[in-house]
Amino acid sequence: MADTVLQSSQATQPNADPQASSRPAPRRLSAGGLIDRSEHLTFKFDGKTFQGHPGDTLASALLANDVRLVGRSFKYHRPRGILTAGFEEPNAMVELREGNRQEPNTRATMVELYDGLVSRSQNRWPSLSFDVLSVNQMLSPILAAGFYYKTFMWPAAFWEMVYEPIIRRAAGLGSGSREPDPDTYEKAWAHCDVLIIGSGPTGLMAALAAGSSGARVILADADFQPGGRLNAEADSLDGVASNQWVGTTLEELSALPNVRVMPRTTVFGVYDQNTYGAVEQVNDHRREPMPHQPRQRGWKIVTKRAILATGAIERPLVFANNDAPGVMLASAVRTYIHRFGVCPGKQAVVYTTSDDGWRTAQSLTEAGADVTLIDPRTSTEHPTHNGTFDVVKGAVVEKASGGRAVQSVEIRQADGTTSSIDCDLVAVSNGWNPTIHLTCHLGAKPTWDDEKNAFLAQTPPPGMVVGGAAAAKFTLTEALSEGVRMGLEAASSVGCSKRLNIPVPEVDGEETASVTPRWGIGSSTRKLKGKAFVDFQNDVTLTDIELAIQEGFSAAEHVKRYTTLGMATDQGKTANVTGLGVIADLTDQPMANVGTTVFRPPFTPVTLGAFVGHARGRDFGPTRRTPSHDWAHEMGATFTEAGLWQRAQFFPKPDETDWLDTVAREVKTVRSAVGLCDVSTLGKIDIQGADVATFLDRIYANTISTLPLNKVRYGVMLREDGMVMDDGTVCRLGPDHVLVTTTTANAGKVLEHLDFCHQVLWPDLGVSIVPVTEQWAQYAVAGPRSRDLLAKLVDDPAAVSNDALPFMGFTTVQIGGAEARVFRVSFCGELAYEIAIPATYGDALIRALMQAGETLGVAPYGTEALGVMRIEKGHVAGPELDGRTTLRDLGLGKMGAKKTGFVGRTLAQRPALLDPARPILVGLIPKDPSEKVLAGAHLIAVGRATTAENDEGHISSAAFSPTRGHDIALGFLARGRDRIGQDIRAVDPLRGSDVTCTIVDPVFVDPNGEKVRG
Amino acid sequence: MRYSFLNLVGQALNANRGWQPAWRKPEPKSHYDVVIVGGGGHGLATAFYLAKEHGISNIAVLEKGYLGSGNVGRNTTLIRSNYLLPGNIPFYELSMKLWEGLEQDLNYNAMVSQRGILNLCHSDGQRNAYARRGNAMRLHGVDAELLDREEVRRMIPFADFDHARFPITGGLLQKRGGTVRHDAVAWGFARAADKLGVDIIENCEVTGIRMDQGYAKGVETKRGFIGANKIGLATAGNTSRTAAFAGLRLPIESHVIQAFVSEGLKPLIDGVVTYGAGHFYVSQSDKGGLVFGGDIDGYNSYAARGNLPVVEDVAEGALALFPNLARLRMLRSWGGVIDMSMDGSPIIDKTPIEGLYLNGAWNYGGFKATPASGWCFAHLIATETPHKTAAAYRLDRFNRGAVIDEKGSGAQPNLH
Amino acid sequence: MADFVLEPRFALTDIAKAGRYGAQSDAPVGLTIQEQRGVRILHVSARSGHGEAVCERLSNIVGQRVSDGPKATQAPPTPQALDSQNNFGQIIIGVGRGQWLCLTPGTDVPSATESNVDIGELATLTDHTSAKVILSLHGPHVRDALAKGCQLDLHPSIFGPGMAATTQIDQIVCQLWRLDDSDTFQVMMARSFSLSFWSWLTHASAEFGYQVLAPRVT
Amino acid sequence: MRITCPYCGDRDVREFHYRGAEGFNRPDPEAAGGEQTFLDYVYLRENAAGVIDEHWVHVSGCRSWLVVTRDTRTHHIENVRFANGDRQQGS
Ligand SMILES: Cc1cc2nc3c(=O)[nH]c(=O)nc-3n(C[C@H](O)[C@H](O)[C@H](O)COP(=O)(O)OP(=O)(O)OC[C@H]3O[C@@H](n4cnc5c(N)ncnc54)[C@H](O)[C@@H]3O)c2cc1C
Ligand SMILES: NC(=O)c1ccc[n+]([C@@H]2O[C@H](COP(=O)([O-])OP(=O)(O)OC[C@H]3O[C@@H](n4cnc5c(N)ncnc54)[C@H](O)[C@@H]3O)[C@@H](O)[C@H]2O)c1
Ligand SMILES: Cc1cc2nc3c(=O)[nH]c(=O)nc-3n(C[C@H](O)[C@H](O)[C@H](O)COP(=O)(O)O)c2cc1C
Ligand SMILES: [Zn+2]
Repeated sequence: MADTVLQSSQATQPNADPQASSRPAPRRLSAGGLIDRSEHLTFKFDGKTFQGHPGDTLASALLANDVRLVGRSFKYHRPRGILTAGFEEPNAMVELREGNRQEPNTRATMVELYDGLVSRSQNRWPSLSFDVLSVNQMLSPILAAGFYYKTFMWPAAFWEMVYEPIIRRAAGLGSGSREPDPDTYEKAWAHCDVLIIGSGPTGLMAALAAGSSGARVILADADFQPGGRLNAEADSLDGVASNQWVGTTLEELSALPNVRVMPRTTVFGVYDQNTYGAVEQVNDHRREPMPHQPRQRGWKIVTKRAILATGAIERPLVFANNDAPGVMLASAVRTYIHRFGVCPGKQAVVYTTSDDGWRTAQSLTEAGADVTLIDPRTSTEHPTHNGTFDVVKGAVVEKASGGRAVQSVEIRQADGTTSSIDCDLVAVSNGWNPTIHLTCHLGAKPTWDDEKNAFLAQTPPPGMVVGGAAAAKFTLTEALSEGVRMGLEAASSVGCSKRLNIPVPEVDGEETASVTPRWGIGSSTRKLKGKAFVDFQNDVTLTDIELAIQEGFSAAEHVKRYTTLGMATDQGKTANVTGLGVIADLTDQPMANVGTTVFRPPFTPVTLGAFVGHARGRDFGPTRRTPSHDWAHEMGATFTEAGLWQRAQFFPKPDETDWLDTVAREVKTVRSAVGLCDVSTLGKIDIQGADVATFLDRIYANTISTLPLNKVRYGVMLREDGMVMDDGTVCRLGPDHVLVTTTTANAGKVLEHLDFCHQVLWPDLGVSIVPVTEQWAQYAVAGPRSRDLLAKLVDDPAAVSNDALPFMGFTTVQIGGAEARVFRVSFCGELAYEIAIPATYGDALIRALMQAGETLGVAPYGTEALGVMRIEKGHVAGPELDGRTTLRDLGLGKMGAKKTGFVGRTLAQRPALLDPARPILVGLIPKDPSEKVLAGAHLIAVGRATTAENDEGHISSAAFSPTRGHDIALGFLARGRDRIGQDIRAVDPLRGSDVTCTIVDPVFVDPNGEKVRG
Repeated sequence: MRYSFLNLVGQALNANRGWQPAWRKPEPKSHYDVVIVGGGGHGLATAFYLAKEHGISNIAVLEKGYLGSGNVGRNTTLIRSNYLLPGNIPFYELSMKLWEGLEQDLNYNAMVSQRGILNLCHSDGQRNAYARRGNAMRLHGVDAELLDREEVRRMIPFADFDHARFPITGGLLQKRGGTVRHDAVAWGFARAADKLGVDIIENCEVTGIRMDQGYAKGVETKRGFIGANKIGLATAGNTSRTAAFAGLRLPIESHVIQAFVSEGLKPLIDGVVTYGAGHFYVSQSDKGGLVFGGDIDGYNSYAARGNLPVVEDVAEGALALFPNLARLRMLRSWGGVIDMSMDGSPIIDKTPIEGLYLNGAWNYGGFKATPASGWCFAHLIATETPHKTAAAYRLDRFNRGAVIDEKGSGAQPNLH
Repeated sequence: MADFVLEPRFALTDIAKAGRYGAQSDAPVGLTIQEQRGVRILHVSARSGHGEAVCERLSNIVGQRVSDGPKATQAPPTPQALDSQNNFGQIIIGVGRGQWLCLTPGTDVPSATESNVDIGELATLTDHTSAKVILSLHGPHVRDALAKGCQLDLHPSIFGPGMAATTQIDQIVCQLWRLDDSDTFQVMMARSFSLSFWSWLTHASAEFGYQVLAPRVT
Repeated sequence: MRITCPYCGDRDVREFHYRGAEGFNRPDPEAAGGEQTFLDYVYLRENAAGVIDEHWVHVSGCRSWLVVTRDTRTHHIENVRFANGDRQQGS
């Protein structure tokens, strides 16, 4: 790597000059890495234009251009740079894209660079380099952990008015868009034998081993470039540079049809029974998604085995001003050098408690930087090195200095002497934390391993094994051989043991991975020479943790909650364990006792779009259409939803401007001529079998077994607790054959109830329950001329005469070559029929009815008119059947009164349900017919105060009755049946209405039911 | 030391050296007048009001984990008193009133923030139901407003008014509703109770109830036996398990409910908004995260974590209401174990066992109840009679048929 | 009025228009979608204790062993069906314990009551002819498209020929089955949902490029 | 969570509806003294933290009611069987 020296020594500040394109990026190395130097990508950061290459991330491209200040911190608005090269990034978050695609809090380290990318820094005003709220730093002794719990209490009203708005405005990082997201999302399912999470050496070898054994493998990696650390190091495998070895291995994998490699796919969560949630960033590396493709795809992966090969996250070190731009994880420094061909500093200090830092020092010198390595360890053997950098052992870095970028560090030697070293980069390494977040999603707690100095997954979820760096097997050789072993084991555990010889590649050179982690600063934080950050993103300092402990918040979970340690968008990936170490130090406990806080999904933040996929806007969920939907549409219907169904609400004529006029006309048509209503949406259940009658007698409150052949009966079913569940009709089609109808909304619920009763409660009853809603188009033909209309259509008009088909009768007829069922039932209270015909003919039938009815004055009517007429007739519906009403409440107390043995009978007899003061269904009419009665109003006696004590009931349904010429209402009123004829007030303080009504019987038209029988 | 701005400044000048632990960490005594099992919001509030209102201070609150590890520390922090049924409204309104003075009472800023709660409706039927509810509230002297579509639009202009599957037709607004900082409720009550002499004992799981001739005499714990004249159970989510120590079976199932927080954003949503055509409600925390939730997972669970169907369902509700949130990222999801009762309403009552008192069945809505629950439970324990606002929350209501079923879904807890 | 005839109207009339859609490229279409019309559908529910007998009777009808399970059993195809990709003979699909759907092609005028299956004493019968929409899907990306809404593992080693399932596809309950080892899936859903299903399916298929064929009337 | 329906096979929980540890051994409410037993049956639950039997229905599949034996602490499912034993669903 000797040829990779800095291209340009003068760090020119890039500007908005579009010609900048030709200027080489100042920190880009001339060779090396997985970037394509032949192609240039132009992008913007804070309005300035820069260039990068395919293969870059936004972070690497910014670093290449020597942009080091990229954001401001959450609380103190401190300048921040790029700390990492991966998903653990706490600092370098930008607002990506613009307008309706604006995406706040996007980690620059995870953004794959594309041409035309636009990004902005966050949480600063007026600009990144000059930020007014950085004065918060000066107030920091006041803004210490939990300060807000101790103040802002007086005066109470000031919280919402003054204090909170200020706090709210200051909080948050980026801003989201307020416009709808123009991109689409998708969800998909995948299945495999072995899911491998992470495609570093461990994952690649596992995939090769399991795949060659014949198992169905999915290898997912969050990165766009598979390979993990292999891309970031200068290792060689079998004599080949590691990043080239990755390429060859991927080719081998692509030759296996049973292996699916999914780059840009983050496994974010583990759920029960081996379900893994993952999100694939299908098009995030483009300015806009490709046509017909989603932006992201949310995957649910169901697997038999999972191999967690997620690697490890390096730990930073804590010292004063350790957050200055230019302080970077030692491993990230290597990533930038080897993967991206960017040397992030010329004069570097490597501060390390682990051997890993030594590798960084080596890489930096090879990349042309001057390096001083500081390692506090004195007792351990240090790795060998080629002597190209200075080494200071037994020393610590106490403080970094520099405003918008680090300029020097102050170090303290073991003997107490201090000195300062100028630098533009501080590479830090404090050992590694295995990436075991996913192992905890089902509730397991990791345990501390004193030897590895790491938390390890003790009880991963069923079916999961952990390997490589994620299992603290930190050397490459271990990673490779673990991968092979786990891949083979997983495959054979699912019955794939086509065991091929999978050789473990030879690693050149010896790796060591020893670490003596250093959590705090080894003394009271009050000696600090500046802020020392543990959680960069949430600005949690050592002092904050110390104060929390002082105030009794010393449990790990309390420290988290009191200081917000680990609660930022990075979820403390670089902070948590350090924080736990600090607690252990300050409370003098072993790390094992401190434990961890809880890791929860998602592993990294996931867009809501990826959870929703296609189900957005009007596709929120499926809808249902009746067979004559198109006809209704042609007739100008307005549709409304009922239990997913699109139902015609009314059919306005061109000259009708107020929908109430339309409804009034439709009602009048039915009451004076004939109307047609699509009732196909009613639930229809076909029940057959020897025990049908017994079964339905147990289901319905009223008796069904006595229902004669070809007759229809109204029926009500209760829940076990005595409340009414649903109502509908029962028609006896044969001795052992009935057809049951349900309300539209409850069709599913009733079917489930019937199945439960049959399969769970009374499995010995011989019935077969088959939903047939879909088979039948059904139309109400209602009005005094309905019989005339039917007679015009049916092959045999005599079949629908009053004698042949009396009220509540049933028959089958032939219409236009199809067989139809005719039920003489009436919801609206007129002479009426419902005709059911196989759905395929529904459209033709309604058109034929319309045509045949033209001379009779026929018109279609919708759910609104239906609703008005059912109130006029006093039929109960949804607002009355709200799950809190009994038969008695609905005025149906006589139903089932003498019957026993049906569901709900016993509990309906509980004393409170029989209390005579319990509201009961009544009708209500405004005394002044010009007044409006509102559903939702409460009922209060005339002369009583409008208070809760005097509340005697409420109005459930109300409408203007075109037939009566005034408003009518149904309501529930205490002792209502005894108060018929008296007055009551319908009080609606919400809408300022108070209408005196007369209490009446809840049937407003044709109380004796003469019309229906006519 | 009192919490105040002055002391905050004073301490800042003194490197914050003077702050004391918010509550002591005492060793359990062998006997207390009252032992409260469960160091959640309700248990701590009960102890506080017993000490403050009833002069009983020889009290221990026993918590199996860290203080606030239960639902008080993991809920979506909504407070409201916009209930429908007369059994509920006065109680939740008492709670609202107590919230309104709580911070001064506790000398702790719990960030009681009455930024309003808006329940959206999407059909005429729903609007009528909201009208009924809003009118019931008004009759009880509780604030409520019925908004039309345009009034809603002014509050949340970026909601989907024009392309939605279920267009917004209006909403029920309770301006006094809002949010409270969850952890601060636990810590504030703990600190205030501690000041009045209450022993708060963490990491002290109760494993049994010692009975003697029908009397509850004390509790077995992981830290030994602790005697008590009276024992109050306030173990939300685990009520069936602790009651089983005394042989009781309850009308409760334990379920998991999930909650979610997004990445921090600059202010987007001011109050609380509840979608009416799906399961989704949201508020924005003072830190900028959108805190949201939806339905319960729907099966019995003590696992305190949920599964993907509800995550997706909630996200679908979110985008149906706010199409701009598709790019919003969910930061964290978690679960809590809650008591779901047979009518969806709580229980505050004596048990058939002398000396054993029960507070539970808070479903997904007991956070808002915290102060009133403590107030009424303390009243019951101290006076042996139910507080008048909690008189409907008796155990025998199921046998009597006097259920309080706001949703009307009957004896199936997962439907409430 | 006996002299007029009601004309059938299918749920996807005017929706499923023949043509090529979605991603356009020179590559072969990812997926071909064709509606199957004119299939008589009968629900057979074994009477108590007669499950085995019904299996036997059904086996006789199709000349293949019919079991009480989620399987699609097909009578050997008729000669005229043989030349078609989506041959569609008499098919029996298990949809629940003791429950089958019998699909008989070539019946474009469904009838509510009569049946050509003589098992009335062993089972109850219900006509579903009008209740369902059947789509036949085939092509190299059929599994990829289905995976966007169907949670089943459709890998050939798992969901092979003769397999059937009742499952939810994009929240819509469907029957899904395979008859032979061509990459053809038949999917059947309730008529009222078919438009929503269509919208989902075409959305899911768009990235692969799909073609719609004119409905096939058996 | 996934449940293996004995008819349909392994399916995601989305296809099922939950009823709970309820519906087992429905007592006769109209038997002498049966009312209290019945109230207990409707309203009281063991609600154990551990392995329980509970009713689910495969609503988006074969419509079978199932008895699922599941650990409420871990969601681990030990066993799934038809609620009506080896009877068929039909008449
Ligand atoms: C995700 C979620 C969202 C919610 N959202 C809202 C909302 O927006 N608004 C609202 O009003 N309500 C909400 N709730 C409900 C509310 O949080 C609870 O009803 C309420 O917190 C319960 O009272 P608590 O605070 O006393 O419970 P908890 O805090 O759960 O207290 C009970 C305590 O008992 C302890 N305990 C249990 N067993 C034992 C034992 N054997 N020994 C010792 N201690 C024991 C537990 O560890 C726990 O700390 C939500 C709940 C959840 C889970
Ligand atoms: N010497 C040391 O101290 C030391 C320490 C740590 C690691 N290492 C080196 O790191 C390598 C370890 O190999 P490895 O394969 O175990 O890990 P790795 O770090 O090489 O690969 C892990 C991969 O997992 C991916 N990943 C993580 N979480 C993911 C998720 N939730 N979803 C999808 N992808 C995810 C990452 O993007 C990464 O590509 C070896 O080369 C080893 O030498 C060395
Ligand atoms: C109102 C509220 C807001 C929260 N905001 C955050 C947050 O911003 N960041 C975070 O990591 N967790 C947040 N959490 C979740 C907690 O981290 C934690 O998951 C939750 O309290 C449950 O505890 P557990 O996950 O330890 O079981 C929040 C929780 C609540 C109740
Ligand atoms: Zn099934």
